[in-house]
Amino acid sequence: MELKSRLLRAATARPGVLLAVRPGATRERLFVEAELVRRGWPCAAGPASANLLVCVGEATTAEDDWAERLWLGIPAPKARVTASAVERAVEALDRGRADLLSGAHQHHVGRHEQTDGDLHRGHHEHQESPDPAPESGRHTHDDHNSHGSEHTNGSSAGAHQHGAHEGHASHEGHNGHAAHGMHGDHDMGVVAGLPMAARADDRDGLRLDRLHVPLGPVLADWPAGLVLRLELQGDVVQQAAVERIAAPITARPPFWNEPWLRASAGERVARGDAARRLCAAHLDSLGRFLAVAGWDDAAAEARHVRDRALAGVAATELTSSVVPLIRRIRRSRTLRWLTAGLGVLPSEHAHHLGVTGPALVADGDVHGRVLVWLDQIERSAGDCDAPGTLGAADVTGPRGRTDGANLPSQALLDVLPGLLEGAEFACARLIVASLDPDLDEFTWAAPPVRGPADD
Amino acid sequence: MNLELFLLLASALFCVGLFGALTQQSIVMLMMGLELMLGGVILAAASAWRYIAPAAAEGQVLVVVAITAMALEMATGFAVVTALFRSREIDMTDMAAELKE
Amino acid sequence: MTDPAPLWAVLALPAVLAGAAWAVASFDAVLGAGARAAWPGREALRLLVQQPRRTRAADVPLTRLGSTLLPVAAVLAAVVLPLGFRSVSDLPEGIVWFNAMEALAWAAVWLTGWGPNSTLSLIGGYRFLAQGLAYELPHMLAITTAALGAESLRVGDVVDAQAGLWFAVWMPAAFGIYLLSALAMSFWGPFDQPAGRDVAGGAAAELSGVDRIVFLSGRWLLFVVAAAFSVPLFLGGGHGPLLPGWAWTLLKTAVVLAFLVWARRRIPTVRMERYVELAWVVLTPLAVAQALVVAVVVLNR
Amino acid sequence: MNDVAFGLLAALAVVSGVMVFRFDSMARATFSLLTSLLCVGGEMLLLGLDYLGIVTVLMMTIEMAIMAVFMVMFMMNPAGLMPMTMTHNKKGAAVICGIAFVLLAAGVLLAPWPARQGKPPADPTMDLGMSLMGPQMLTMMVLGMALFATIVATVVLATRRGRYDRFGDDLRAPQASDPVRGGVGR
Repeated sequence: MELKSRLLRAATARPGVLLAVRPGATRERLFVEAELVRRGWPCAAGPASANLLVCVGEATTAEDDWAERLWLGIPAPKARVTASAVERAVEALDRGRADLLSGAHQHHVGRHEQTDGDLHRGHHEHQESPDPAPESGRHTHDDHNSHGSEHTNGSSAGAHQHGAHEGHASHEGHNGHAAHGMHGDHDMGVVAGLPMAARADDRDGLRLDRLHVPLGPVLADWPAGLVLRLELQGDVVQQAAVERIAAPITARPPFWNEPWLRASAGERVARGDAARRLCAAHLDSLGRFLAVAGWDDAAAEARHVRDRALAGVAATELTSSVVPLIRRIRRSRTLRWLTAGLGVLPSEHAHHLGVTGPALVADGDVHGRVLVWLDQIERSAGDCDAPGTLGAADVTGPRGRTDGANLPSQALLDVLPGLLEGAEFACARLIVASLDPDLDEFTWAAPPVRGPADD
Repeated sequence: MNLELFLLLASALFCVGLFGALTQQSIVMLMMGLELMLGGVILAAASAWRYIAPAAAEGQVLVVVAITAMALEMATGFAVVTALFRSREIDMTDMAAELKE
Repeated sequence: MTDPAPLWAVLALPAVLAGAAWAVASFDAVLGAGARAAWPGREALRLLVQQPRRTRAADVPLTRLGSTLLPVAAVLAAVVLPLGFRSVSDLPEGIVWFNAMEALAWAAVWLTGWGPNSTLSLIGGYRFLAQGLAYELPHMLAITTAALGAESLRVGDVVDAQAGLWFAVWMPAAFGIYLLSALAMSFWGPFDQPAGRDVAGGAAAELSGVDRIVFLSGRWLLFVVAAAFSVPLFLGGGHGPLLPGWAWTLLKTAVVLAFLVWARRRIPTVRMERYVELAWVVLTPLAVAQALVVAVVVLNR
Repeated sequence: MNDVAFGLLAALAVVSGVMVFRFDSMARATFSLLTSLLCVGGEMLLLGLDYLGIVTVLMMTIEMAIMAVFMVMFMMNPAGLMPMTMTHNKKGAAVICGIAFVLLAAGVLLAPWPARQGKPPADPTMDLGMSLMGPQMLTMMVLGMALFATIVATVVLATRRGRYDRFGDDLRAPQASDPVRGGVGR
C-alpha cells in the first residue's frame, strides 16, 4: 500500500490538465495557463491523456452537458476542479492535485458491462458507471467515446442559442467513423447507438459517406465556447455550421475589448493600456495559431511574451522581447509555404460580411492575417506606455470595431462556414485560428448600449 | 518440408481466394480474393524454383512477375472502382453487371 | 566485414534502444522552455497508473495490435543496425529488411487510428498514410542510392564501402532526403501531423494508460532507429580515427539525433497536401538524378 | 525448426485467408489478408528467397494499408456494425472451389515431379539480378512498361480533372486552380 501511494504521488506530480474554458473567462484562462507553465503541468490535447479536468469560468446554472461528457471520457485516476475566479485558481489547482492523490473522485469508479452497442465487438467496459448526474441519464452513460471535440449536441437545450439545431438527433455527436451508412441520403439508421453516415457528393465528385462531427467546445488551442458542426468526408470539411455553447450573461466586459468598451462608455482609459491590451490580444491569438500550426516553440514564446505584456513590463523591454519573435515568424519561409493560399478572404467579401478587424486589413489568406497581427503587435508594443487617453471615437479593438451594429466576432463567425468548405481538417483548424473569434463578446450585456447579441 | 507440402499450401490459398473472388459482391472484396489467389501463385512459383530448378533464375523471375501482377491488379482495380463510383455510385459487381442493360 | 553478434545481443537490443529513446526524449524535453530532463519519465509513470479506457463500438484488438506493432517494428528494423561493425543480424538484404519493417508502421498507425472508432483518431490514421505515400518514394530511392554506392544490400558492406569517403559527402541529396524521410516515417518533429495536437493527438487521441505509453514509446524508438540508420548508410558507420567503432557510431548517431531534435524547434508542422507535391515533383526526380550520378561513378570505378 | 516454422506459417496463412471472408469489419478483413500474405512472405524466406520474401512483406504491407482506405471510402458499413452479407452464389462457389482444391491436390500429390536439378546459388538475389539484367531483360522491360502504362491508365481513370481544368482553356493560368493548393505551385 505504501509503495502504491508513493507511486501514485510520483505519477500525479505532473497531472495532465485538460482545460475546459467557458466563454467569458479569458482572464481566468490566461492566469491558469501561466500557472500551469510555472508548475510544468502538461496540457492534455484530449481527455484520454488527462488526469485533471479544470473548468475555467463560472458554471451555468445547470451543469453543462459537455463538461459532464468530458469528465466521463477521462480515465481514472482523475479529478475535477473549477477555477471560477483568478483569486481561486491556484487553490483550485492545488485541490485538484490533492484530490488526485486521495482519490476523492474515484468512489464512483466501477466496472460495468454495457448492454447496448455490443453487436459482435464484445464488451465495452465502462469505468465510471453509476452516473454522477443521474438526471442526464442516457448521455452520461453511453458516452464513453467522449472526446472533447464531440460533445455538444442537441440534448442540452440551453446550449443552443441558435435554436435551429434543436432537431438534431441527440446522438449525432458520437458519430464515430466506423458508423458508416447505407446507400442513399435519407437512410440515417442507428447502429450500436451510433448513427450511420449518409452519402453526399464531395469536393472531388465522388459520393462518399459524410460524417457529422461537432468540433469543440473543448479542444486544445481552440476559441473557448465555439462549436463547429462539421460534415466531414475523410478529413475534408464539406460543410460547417457555427454554434456557441451557453454561457451566463455578465456585466463584466469581455477581457480583450475592455479598454475600448470602457472608453466608449465614457470612462478614462489610458492609450498605453489599450495598446498593451491590443498587443497581448494579438499575442494570444498568435500563440494559439502557432500551436495549431505545430510550431510549439514559437507558440510558447508568444504566450510568454503575452504574459509579460499583461504583467505590465515597460514598453522598451516589451519591444525588445517582441521584436525577435516577430522577426523569426515573419522570416519563416516554411510558415509562409504552409499557410499561403489558405482561407483566402478578399476584403470586399469581408467588408460585406461586416468584418472590421485584422481580417479585413489583411485582404488575403491565413498568412496575410498573421502578418497583420505581427505588424499590430510590433506597433502596439511600442505604444504600451504612451501618454494620453483613449478617445470615445477610438473604437477599433483587437478583432474590429466595438461600436458596430454587429459584434466583431459575430462577423468572424459569419465568415467561417464559407472559408471552411472544402478545406482539409488541418487547414480548417488553421483558418479558425487565424480568425480567432472571441466568444467572450457574446457573454457581455452592456446595460446602456446594447443587449446580449444573440444573433 | 518438401515440394508437395508447399504446393498444397499454395493450392489451399488459391482456392480460398477463388472462393472469395466468386462469392463477394463488393469489388474491393473481390480484389482481396484475387490477391489471395496470386499469393498462392507466388508461393507455388517459389517452391517450384527451390525444389525443381534452383540453379535457373527463371523461377525467381516468375515470382517477380507475379508480384508485379499483384500491384497492377490492385492499382487498376482501385482506379476502376473510383471511376465506376464517380459515374454511377457503384461498388458492387452485380450493379456493374446491370450497367450493360 | 561485420562480425556476428552473440546471442545476448538479441535481448540487449530493445533495452539499448529504449535507453537511447529515453535519452533523446529527455534531451528534447530539456530544450523546451523551463522543462526538465526528468519529465519523460514522469510522464511515463503518470500514464502507467492510468486505467485503460474504451470508446464506443471500438475495435479493441485492432487498436492493441496497432499500438504494439509500432515498437515491435522499430526493434525489428534495428536488427540490421550495426553498432560499430556489429549488428544483431547482418542480413544479406539488410537495407530491404529495414525498409520492410519500417513500412509496418503504416499498418500500425492506421490500425491505431481506426480502432477506437473516433473521428479524430481516424484522421490521424489517414494522415499517416498520406504521409507514407509522400515520403516513401524518395526514401526508397535514397536508400537504394546508398546500396548502389556500395554495390550491396548488406548494411555491413555499405559501411565498409565508406572506409574512405562517407556517402553523405558525395550523395548529399540522398542523405538529405533520407533525413527528411526518417522524420516522416517516425511521424515526429515537423512531420508529426498524424499525431498532431490539432486533432487532439491524432492516432493516439483515444489511447490512454499503457496503450499510450507503448504507442508513443514506439514512436520514439522508430525515430531513434530511423535516425541511427543514417549513420551506417551515409555517415561511415563506425569508421573514424582514434576512437573504436562503437564509439564513433554512438557519437555520430548522437549528433544526427541532436540536429534533428534541434531543427524540430525551428519549423512548424508540415502538412501533407503541401509536402506530397514537393516530394513527388522535386524530391523524387532529385533522388533519381542522385542515383544516376552514383550509378555512373560506380560503373567507372 | 524449419518444419515447425513452415507448419505455423502455413496454418496461419490459411486460417487468416479464410477469415478475410468471414469478418464483418473491413479493417479486420484487410489486415487478415495482410497476415496471410505476410505468411506467404515468411514461407518464401524459408525457401531461401530472402530478397523476394522481404519485398513481398514490404509491398503487401503498403498495399494493404492503402487498400484499407479504399475500403473505408467505398464500402458500405466498413466497421461491420450492422452485420450483413454481401455475397452471392455461395454454394456454387464452395463446390467449385472444393473441386478445384481436390483436383489441384490430386495433381500435386500424383504428378511425377522431376528430381531437383542443380543447387541453389549462394546468393539467389545476385542470381535474380543478373538474370533480370541479362537473359530476362525483355521480361524486366515489359514489366516496366506495364507498370508505367498502369500508372497512366489509373490516373486517367480515377481523376476527373485535366490540365485544362487546372490551367484554364489556354493553359496560361499562372497558378493551377486546384481544390487544395499543392506545395510547388504546379
